[in-house]
Amino acid sequence: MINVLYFARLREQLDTESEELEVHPELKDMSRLTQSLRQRGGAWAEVFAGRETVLMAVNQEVASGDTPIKDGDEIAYFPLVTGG
Amino acid sequence: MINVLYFARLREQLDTESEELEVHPELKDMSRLTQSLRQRGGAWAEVFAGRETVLMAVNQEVASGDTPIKDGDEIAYFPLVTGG
Amino acid sequence: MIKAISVQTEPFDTAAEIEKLRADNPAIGAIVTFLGLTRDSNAGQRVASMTLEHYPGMTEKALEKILDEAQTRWELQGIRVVHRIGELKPQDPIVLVAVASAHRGEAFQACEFVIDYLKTRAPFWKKEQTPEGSRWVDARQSDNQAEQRWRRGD
Amino acid sequence: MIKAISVQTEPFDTAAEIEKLRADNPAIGAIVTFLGLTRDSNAGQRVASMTLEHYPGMTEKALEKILDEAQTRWELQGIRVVHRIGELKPQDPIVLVAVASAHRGEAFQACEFVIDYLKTRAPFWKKEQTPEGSRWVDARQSDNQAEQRWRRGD
Repeated sequence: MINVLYFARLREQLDTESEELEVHPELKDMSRLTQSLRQRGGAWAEVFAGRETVLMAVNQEVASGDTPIKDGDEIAYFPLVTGG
Repeated sequence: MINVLYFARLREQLDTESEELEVHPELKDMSRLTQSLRQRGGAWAEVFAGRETVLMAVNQEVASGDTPIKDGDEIAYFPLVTGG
Repeated sequence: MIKAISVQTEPFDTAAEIEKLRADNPAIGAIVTFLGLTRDSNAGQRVASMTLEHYPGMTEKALEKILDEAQTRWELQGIRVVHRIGELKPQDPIVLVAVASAHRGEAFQACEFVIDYLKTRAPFWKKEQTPEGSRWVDARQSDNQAEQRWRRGD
Repeated sequence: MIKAISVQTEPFDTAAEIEKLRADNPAIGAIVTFLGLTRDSNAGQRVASMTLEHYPGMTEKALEKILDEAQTRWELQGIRVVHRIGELKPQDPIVLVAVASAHRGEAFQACEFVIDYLKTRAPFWKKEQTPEGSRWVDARQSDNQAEQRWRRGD
């Protein structure tokens, strides 16, 4: 299982704070996971359409499309940061 | 009369904190005044020999050799500043 | 070098943070602090209040990395970062970055570096409450440019 | 813009100075402060204490000019400068420069500008007491270079 977290605007748009997902062999990296989320359609298709920057983290480190995913990982999706 | 002030290292070297001087026609600008001080000899010749930077002010504004002197002026000589 | 990071809902005490940084270290000649405050308007609209969300765990890691990077770039005696989360009103302090070093040049540069990186790399998000409803604050192009000044060949 | 200059023998209260700068101004988004402290060594020698002399009257005028120049260069909400004179011990605060503005870039630049100019243009002189007697501190070439960064075509 992997735990997927959504923050800020994304959390509201997807109406989801977190979810647990099974690790399939097809979800071997972040770009595959993002693709599968986009395929859910509706708000998911919209958020992951690539119009707005969506940042990703794996185990609390910034990740990119080719960052691999393994069982037990904590994944996060979030918009550009605006703190400080 | 003009009031001449000496600060910091200069004050100690010249053993003078301030003095009042008559305004002569010959002391028309700061370079003339400096020259006359140097001609006193001893520590005065040393301080105003030009080996170390001596800054000058007329009426509390930074001055240069050609800054004119008039009756009632407050003149100051001091080393490079080291505050902050 | 002493590093301290705090992410908290409670207000912080700027003077106390500076004191902790100075504490008993006579090698410190300069302390530069950046204090970020909530303004009452943004992008031309009145802001009544603001809510700050963050990613617990990742925030601390991201800040730690930024401080480590500052430490490799400059000779520093200490850095303290405090960032508030939750609801904030105009004039409330949001963030404090305090940097101590022997000389001022390093302290100024490291302090500005830390806040520039924090603004673009630490997972905090602001939501503003305005008379026309609430809105998520957009990332600023100027913050991106500020960060890029510090980029090296890597 | 609010300007405040103080040259004093008494210690100052950094937090109180920041409070006075913030006071009731919700347009302020950034406050950058520089705090200069007495170190216990200089140029490789132990410093037991330090005496700060200045030129009363000219000091205030020189600081006023520096603040005016900062105000013409950046959009600021306020600047406060406090400089101590008399005898100081290691770890004692010597000088505080606090600058407020809407955004951080201006506040950082103006704060560094003010301290760089103060170091080369305000008539203060330091005399250090060391185990080998007292000595007047020499002006630093690095302070001169720091000042020159800000020079314009004029």
